[in-house]
Amino acid sequence: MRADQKTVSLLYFAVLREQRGLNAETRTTSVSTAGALYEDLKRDCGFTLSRDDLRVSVNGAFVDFEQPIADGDEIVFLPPVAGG
Amino acid sequence: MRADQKTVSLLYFAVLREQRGLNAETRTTSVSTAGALYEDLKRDCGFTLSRDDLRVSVNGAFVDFEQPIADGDEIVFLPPVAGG
Amino acid sequence: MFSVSEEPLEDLDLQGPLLNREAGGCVEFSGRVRDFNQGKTVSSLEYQVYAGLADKEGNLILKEAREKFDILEARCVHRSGHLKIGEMAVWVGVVAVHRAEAFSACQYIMDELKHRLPIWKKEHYADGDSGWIRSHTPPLKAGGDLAFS
Amino acid sequence: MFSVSEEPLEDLDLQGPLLNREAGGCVEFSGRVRDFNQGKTVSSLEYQVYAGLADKEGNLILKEAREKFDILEARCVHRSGHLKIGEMAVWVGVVAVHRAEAFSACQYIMDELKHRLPIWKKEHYADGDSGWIRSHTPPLKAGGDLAFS
Repeated sequence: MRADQKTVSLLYFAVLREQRGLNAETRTTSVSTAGALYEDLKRDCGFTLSRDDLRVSVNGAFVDFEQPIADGDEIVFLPPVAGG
Repeated sequence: MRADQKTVSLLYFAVLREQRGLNAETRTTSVSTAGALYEDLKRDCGFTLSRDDLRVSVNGAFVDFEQPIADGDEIVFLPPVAGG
Repeated sequence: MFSVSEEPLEDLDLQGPLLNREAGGCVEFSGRVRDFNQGKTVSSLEYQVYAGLADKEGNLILKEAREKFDILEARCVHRSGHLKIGEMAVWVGVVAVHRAEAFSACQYIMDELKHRLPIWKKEHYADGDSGWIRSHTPPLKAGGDLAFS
Repeated sequence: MFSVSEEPLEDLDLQGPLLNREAGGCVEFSGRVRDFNQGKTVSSLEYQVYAGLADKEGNLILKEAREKFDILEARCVHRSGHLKIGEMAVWVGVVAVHRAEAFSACQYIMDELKHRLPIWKKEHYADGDSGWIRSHTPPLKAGGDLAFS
């Protein structure tokens, strides 16, 4: 594994879950931010939501898309919510 | 019975019920308004509330103390309320 | 839709009659007998109700709420008789499509009924004393405004 | 005091844990699955919940409500899974000494959780179609403000 590579866990919800066809997966990546990871996923998995439609959480806390990601992180891209 | 005399029903609640020692009674009177009737009751029954503390209803509707009363009316003097 | 109950409100299906397939949101208020009021320990509470007028005034308040707010339905049940600590004394329920309207209507109904329903309550205290509770609002002078205050 | 339930909320004692001898007034909000939304007949509703984050955010909202309003306690339970028409999807309860504070706090909690909880719902329509419901509020740009909108 290259020095800049890390393996992260991804959870999918709502339309992203449907487009990916998976609830969760692990992915090895060399990108450094959550935002760059989403751009990769969008290209590879055909996600139709743009980054502006999403929020991102890393290890259960909302973060900025520029947040650096680390090996072992749990990353979730959250489509617009509608509880209640 | 004199021409100006009428018999009315009175219901009592809360402190008036306790001071009167009755839930209800009928009373024959020659006064012409609800307000004058209360002044008579206050004198005869030892009611401590003044007219300013009360509202009055005649036949199930709030009325003015100057409302003329008629034979057969159901009259209730209402102490300050506190529902809920 | 307004009623007075001598039976415990806990035994009634309060919300049931309000629910229908359109009703997205329901706001409810329930008031219970507290064990402490104005510095004294309360052992029980006694409610006297002038039933004929309470029904009329209660239904008028609910009608006003339906006119002022965009709600589907509103219901209120008020207890009468002798209540123990923790028992429910009053319940108001409002269903609406938009929850903000349901909150406003429920609050309006509670505020009005506290001041307008011909209901009196007497607190019995642990020390054997007792007293009739006065509303915080002084009564309006009789006159053009017939609302009880 | 916030939790997600896979079991029907109708089977839970929702209000019970909130009641204590001090609590004079309780305001509750319950949201149920409607059979009609934006012109289409709904046959059922599916809730997906990111449970770890929902618990954290839900409890944060309740904490904010306790800080902003003079209340005794607040509780919220949100349903997950597949719900039929008429089933309860969310319940919020607030107890307070002063009812105005309970109304304000309950409304605050509902407003916040609608926009901040990581919960998604998909409506299944009578015509076989289905769709994910979007919140009315567009999401905030990521940045200093981490509140979900």
